[in-house]
Amino acid sequence: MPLVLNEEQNMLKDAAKDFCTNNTPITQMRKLRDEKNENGYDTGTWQQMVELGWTGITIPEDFGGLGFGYMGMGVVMEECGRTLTCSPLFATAVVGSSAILHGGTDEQKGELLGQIAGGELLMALALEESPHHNPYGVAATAEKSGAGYKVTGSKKFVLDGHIANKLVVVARTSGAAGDRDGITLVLVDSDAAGVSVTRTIMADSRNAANIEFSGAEGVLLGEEGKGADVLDKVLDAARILLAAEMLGGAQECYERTVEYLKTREQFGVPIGSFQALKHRAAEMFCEIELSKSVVLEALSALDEDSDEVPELASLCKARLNDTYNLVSSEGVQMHGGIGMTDEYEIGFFMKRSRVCEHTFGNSAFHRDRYGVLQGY
Amino acid sequence: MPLVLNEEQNMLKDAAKDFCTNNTPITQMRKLRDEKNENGYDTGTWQQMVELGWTGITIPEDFGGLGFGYMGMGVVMEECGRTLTCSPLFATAVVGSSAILHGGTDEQKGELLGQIAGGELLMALALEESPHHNPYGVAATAEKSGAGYKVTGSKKFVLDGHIANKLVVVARTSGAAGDRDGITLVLVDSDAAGVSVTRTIMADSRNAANIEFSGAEGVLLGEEGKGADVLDKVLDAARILLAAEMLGGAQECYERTVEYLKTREQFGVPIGSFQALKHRAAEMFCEIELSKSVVLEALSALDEDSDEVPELASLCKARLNDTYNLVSSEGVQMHGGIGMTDEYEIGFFMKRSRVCEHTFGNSAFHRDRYGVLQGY
Amino acid sequence: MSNLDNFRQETRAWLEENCPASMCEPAAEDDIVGGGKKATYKNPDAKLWLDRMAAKGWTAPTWPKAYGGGGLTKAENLILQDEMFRINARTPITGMGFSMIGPTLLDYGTEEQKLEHLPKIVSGEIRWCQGYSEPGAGSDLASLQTKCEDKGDYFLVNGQKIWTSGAQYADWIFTLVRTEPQAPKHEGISFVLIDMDQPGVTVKPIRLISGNSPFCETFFDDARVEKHNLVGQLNRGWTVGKRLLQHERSSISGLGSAGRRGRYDAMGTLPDIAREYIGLESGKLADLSLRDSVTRNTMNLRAFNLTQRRAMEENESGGTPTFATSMFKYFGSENGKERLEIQLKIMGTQGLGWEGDSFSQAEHTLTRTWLRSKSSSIAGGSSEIQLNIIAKRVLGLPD
Amino acid sequence: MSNLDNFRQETRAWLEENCPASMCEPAAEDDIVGGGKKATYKNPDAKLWLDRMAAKGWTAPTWPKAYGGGGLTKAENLILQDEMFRINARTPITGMGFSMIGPTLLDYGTEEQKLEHLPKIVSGEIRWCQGYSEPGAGSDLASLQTKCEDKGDYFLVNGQKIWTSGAQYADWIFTLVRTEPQAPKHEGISFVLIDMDQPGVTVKPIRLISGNSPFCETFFDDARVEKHNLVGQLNRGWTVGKRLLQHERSSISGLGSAGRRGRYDAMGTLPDIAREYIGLESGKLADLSLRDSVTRNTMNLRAFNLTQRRAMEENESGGTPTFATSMFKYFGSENGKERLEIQLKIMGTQGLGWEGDSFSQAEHTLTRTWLRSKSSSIAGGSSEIQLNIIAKRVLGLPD
Repeated sequence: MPLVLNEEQNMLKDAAKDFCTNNTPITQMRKLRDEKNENGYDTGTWQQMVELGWTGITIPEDFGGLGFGYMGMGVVMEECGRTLTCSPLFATAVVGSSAILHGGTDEQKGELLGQIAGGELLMALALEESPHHNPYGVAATAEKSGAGYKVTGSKKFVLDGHIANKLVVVARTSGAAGDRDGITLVLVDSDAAGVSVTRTIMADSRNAANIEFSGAEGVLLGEEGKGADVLDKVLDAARILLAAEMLGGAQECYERTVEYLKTREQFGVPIGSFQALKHRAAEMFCEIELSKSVVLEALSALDEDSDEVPELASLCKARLNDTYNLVSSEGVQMHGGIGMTDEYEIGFFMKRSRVCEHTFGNSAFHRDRYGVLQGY
Repeated sequence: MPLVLNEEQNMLKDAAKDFCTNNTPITQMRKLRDEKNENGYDTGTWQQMVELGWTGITIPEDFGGLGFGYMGMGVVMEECGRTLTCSPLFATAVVGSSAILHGGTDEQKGELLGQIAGGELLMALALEESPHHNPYGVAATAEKSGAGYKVTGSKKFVLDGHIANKLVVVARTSGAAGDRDGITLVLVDSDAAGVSVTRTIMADSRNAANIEFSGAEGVLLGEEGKGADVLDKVLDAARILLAAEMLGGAQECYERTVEYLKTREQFGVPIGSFQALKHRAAEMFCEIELSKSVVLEALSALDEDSDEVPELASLCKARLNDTYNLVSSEGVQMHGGIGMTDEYEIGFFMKRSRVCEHTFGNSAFHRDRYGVLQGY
Repeated sequence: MSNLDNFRQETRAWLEENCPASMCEPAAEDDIVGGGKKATYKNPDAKLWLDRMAAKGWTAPTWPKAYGGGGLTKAENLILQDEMFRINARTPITGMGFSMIGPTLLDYGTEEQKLEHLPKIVSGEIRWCQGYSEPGAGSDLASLQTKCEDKGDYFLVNGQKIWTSGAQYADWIFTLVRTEPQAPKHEGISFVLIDMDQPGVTVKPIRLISGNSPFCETFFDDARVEKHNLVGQLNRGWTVGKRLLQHERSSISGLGSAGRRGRYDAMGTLPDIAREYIGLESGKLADLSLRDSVTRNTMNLRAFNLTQRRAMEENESGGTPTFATSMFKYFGSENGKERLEIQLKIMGTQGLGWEGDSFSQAEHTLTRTWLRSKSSSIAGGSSEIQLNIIAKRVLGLPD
Repeated sequence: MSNLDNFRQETRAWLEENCPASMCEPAAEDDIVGGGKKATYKNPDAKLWLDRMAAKGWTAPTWPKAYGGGGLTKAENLILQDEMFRINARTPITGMGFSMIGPTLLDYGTEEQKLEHLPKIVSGEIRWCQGYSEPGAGSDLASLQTKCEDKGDYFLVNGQKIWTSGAQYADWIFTLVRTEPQAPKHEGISFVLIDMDQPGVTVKPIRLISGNSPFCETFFDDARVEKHNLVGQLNRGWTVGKRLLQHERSSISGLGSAGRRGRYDAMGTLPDIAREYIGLESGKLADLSLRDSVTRNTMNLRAFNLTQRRAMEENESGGTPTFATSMFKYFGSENGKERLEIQLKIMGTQGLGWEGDSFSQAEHTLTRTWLRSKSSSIAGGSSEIQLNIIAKRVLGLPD
């Protein structure tokens, strides 16, 4: 699997960098936060992203997308990570579209993927029921009802749950919480009866929702009882693409910190001349370089639909969790007092890093999973 | 519990320091190693230790000891740790005597403790059966036979096993490996029939033995099936006193390293002027200071026979494992090439630290135990 | 019965009679009393409790009675703290008056200064804040530029301080200022006390990443300082300032009486929180990787607390403490930061809430406490500065 | 069929015909061939294999044929390595001739020097060692003092080198020496090649903590050097020497072909060893704390290997590699040291044996490998030096 970008991917990356730098600098996120924007993202910016084709990057051309693959989406996510861009891109055009792609019937694909690519449909994955990622731990139930299913249960931390038009609900048609078998994915309109959404704002100023389902009706996505097969693929794609965003954030945070070390003077010299800080900066450099490699490898694997996707997703997410955590904590510490102020942007990376860390598996979850996948 | 030494203990410490510096410097250990000394210790030195009363420090005056308590023994062990002194003191006068004290009948105490204090009896604890400390994991069996017990099984890593006159064998009269109940301590003469001892030299040039028992006869120490009650007490004393030795080793290794940082010049300045090394040295200083406190607290608790002994033993051993490991690894690294040579003594601390680490519980064992004792 | 036993009985009786019941309940963040002219008391018992304790001098138990203090010996004070702890009595008032400027004036103040300032600290009448750091003088504090000119009868101060903790609530500020611009940087600094109730002093709160504003920028624009408010000698303020920093570090690292209770224990200890959010399986925390982090941090904290006790005992037994305040500042803040990070991992997404009803009050507090904890290794001399100090002063490593 | 496919077929056929079966078995430590005049071969197949490979120039596959090398392209060499790996063929010979002085002569040597020295490296006739460090010049290599005087026709060398790896087996030594004592320290150094087979050169092995003696002290007492054995310009040897250090670091960090197999895998991978000594419970290593260490280290190693591959791909695709050899040296040796420490924890007391029958041969090897691994972050530029280089050269942080 190639570990370097091709020309097309490099062009996409440059375009994404331009767009994010000019259209979604961190000041946009601050503005959305301070204005308590009801969507949590800027609809104008989102429209521009749709026009750039970002919503269709991973969607095959047959279904109205660009068929650019996950590597293409990865470079866009990375640039969005650098500017902490708030948009429905991840929840809709990575998580949502991959759920339809892997679980949908031809008819569902034909109908929904085009809507996603066209920016008309926003989606969200309603999975978690506890504060910790636990894909097979769902207790929410789905009961057959006519042509569809009725869903009942409480979901937490549904990213973009308050703006999504359609929800992919992970529910259970048989078995008990913890079983891989018996999980069923149900597609529920968010305005259906029996759906109650409470918006929640996280420390990174992004959105998540708590959603109560009480007999809400929806349609099957994939096979009854075999939802985990689809779910695992969706989650691995989500983990890898989120890691790509985190890589962008970690790099930006790190570069800002190194720059600060060169310019901030104390004791008559730039603080970057102090060896203890130099060594810590150099160690972070190594972590980031290793992180770049695992993200590239995992994106390649996704595009090749390789058997190694699950282990690479865990390798990737665990590493980016730890690297982003380290780099953003050191970023604040090395900036000193100014790093503690809300006025300065460096602290935003720390907040974002921790929310990312707890999205779709923290490092302990992924190290455990990696070990299991490797047979130990 | 007091965290400072009283005058008597301070005097003992000064005397021990003098003795070890003059009589058992590290060159003695090297000599014993290079000459492949058959005992693994110097019998003349041992006789002097006996004359100084060290063998009787923890033995009550009624039984021919000094009744100086564990705090007293701790300061001696600490000084022995500084010079990596090889002697039967730990296996005999800490582990062995505490087994007799906690498990022995009045008759056994009367007979054996005096012999230990007088330096006539060398002892060893035959416990482990695997490469990892596992006190309740014994599978060796003890069967009642006349007035005594016949012991069968394989023991590993018996400290001083090849020189001991009497062995405290941890065996099982009922239950299965892993059960706390059913463990029985049997006192077996090392020259009894059915005892086969193979000396083993460890990386730190100290002794351990593999011992095969095939129906070897011995007498009961403590109650049948309740040996774990005595064993736990013996092990906690052993852990804490070994930690005292480790504290001495860690301090000596650390002080030599700091001294080297002050004198070794590179790039025209002492290497101790490089901030990265300074910070690492300062971090080690903190670890050592914390280590001093836990060792003192644990020794006090032993002397007071406090309920907190088990948790303090684990606190103590886990911390000293980690601190000695850190300080000795950094010691070698900071000494650079010369630290890698056998001619230089700094590497001996690294070897000793790892053997100590695996004696009576590594850090994972003790952190787990601490958590269990605290109810989580 | 010994005098101390007597003292314990009397103290116990007095506390039982005088400590209002509501003052024995756990204090929320906004229950902490800092005093001063701008103080408000949401619970009137808090004011009552303060006044009663202040009347006995027990807000500053070991300060001499001559300056309003309790005049207690160390041993008596330990008993008082014990007895307060026994009934969970709140500390009636805290702040930099008690932990920093008070002890510094006791060391370096003139009799006149002690008589003027200490009793008002004891009574809670005046609240103090600290004017040390400047935008260009953080870790390198001695490069401070706030100008203090001798105008004959008085001084005139111009410049800017930053990280003036609680300046928006304070009445007076103790500051380091430059009185001799030409001198080497450590030798032209003086330590002066400034009344903030004058037009030349402006305070602007700084919003932190935690959303709180515990710190301010404080601007001096021709602020006037009477000459008797110079502490120590002119141009020799660095000595006074450094001593005060030691008091500050003791306080941050929990070496003072605050150390008796954890600083971040709003939700209980780490094992408590883990039991609640992770649960037990066969008597062990169900997530064994997190359990390992919890035991490590908790065991380090215990070793740290034992070391604080050892430091106190070594002091009392007359031996020289062989280790410095810097160690407590360094290890205490790093251990505390680690504790909050582990807490986040334990609580998962529930520990990362910002707004909304999906989080309990305690959970909201945790998110912000976690963010605030990051300042503990920056403020009061960063961890890097503490390690420098240990390397130089304790280990004697060369510059 | 492409030329490369052709090459693969031919290579596979040749290897199958020419590689002795015993050369496809795992090599013990003393099976590794270093060549030179003093070489002995406990297995005659090893000599046969060396001679056959050398005859094709495949002991140095990418060196030009003119100097005895294989003249292969990078792509062809990858195929050769692949095919050797496929049948587990041993590398026929390794050493500093191949990894260090050879590449350096290719960069900086005169045509005459290349023709004289390279073919003898390829054939295994001459074994080389490195004379860089001195007792007073470790990390600060440029402070070296070994004196090299111009005697008209020749140079005379006096001084002492340390950490001359394998000097007891070597025939020639490449050294950095001081030719101009008055010049600034980097500007008076020259790079010379010294024939060790002369009375003026004495070698004394150094015993290490591992009990092995892979390194020596090498003393020069009026050692004679012909002038044509100066590499590069007089007093400009630092440039040559630094380039060679890069080759050394690549080699230590496993960036070269050695990276294809782990360096410490005598007993298998970490998970393999853990399965053996700890065992599985419900499919997971039974000690969950150790399991966590194993997954961390193993995952880091995988990320590291991917990064090595990325570096190669970036090189091949013409992009500038944005990260330095120093990173590989640093991370590779730290990860390797950590791996050995975890291995010790896994094996418990069984991993700490020194003498006696209670330990298997593999266990004895582990103890010593663990100790030897400590030199990986010291030799060839310590980890500290690598971090300095990254900070300066890659990050551009100021001195």
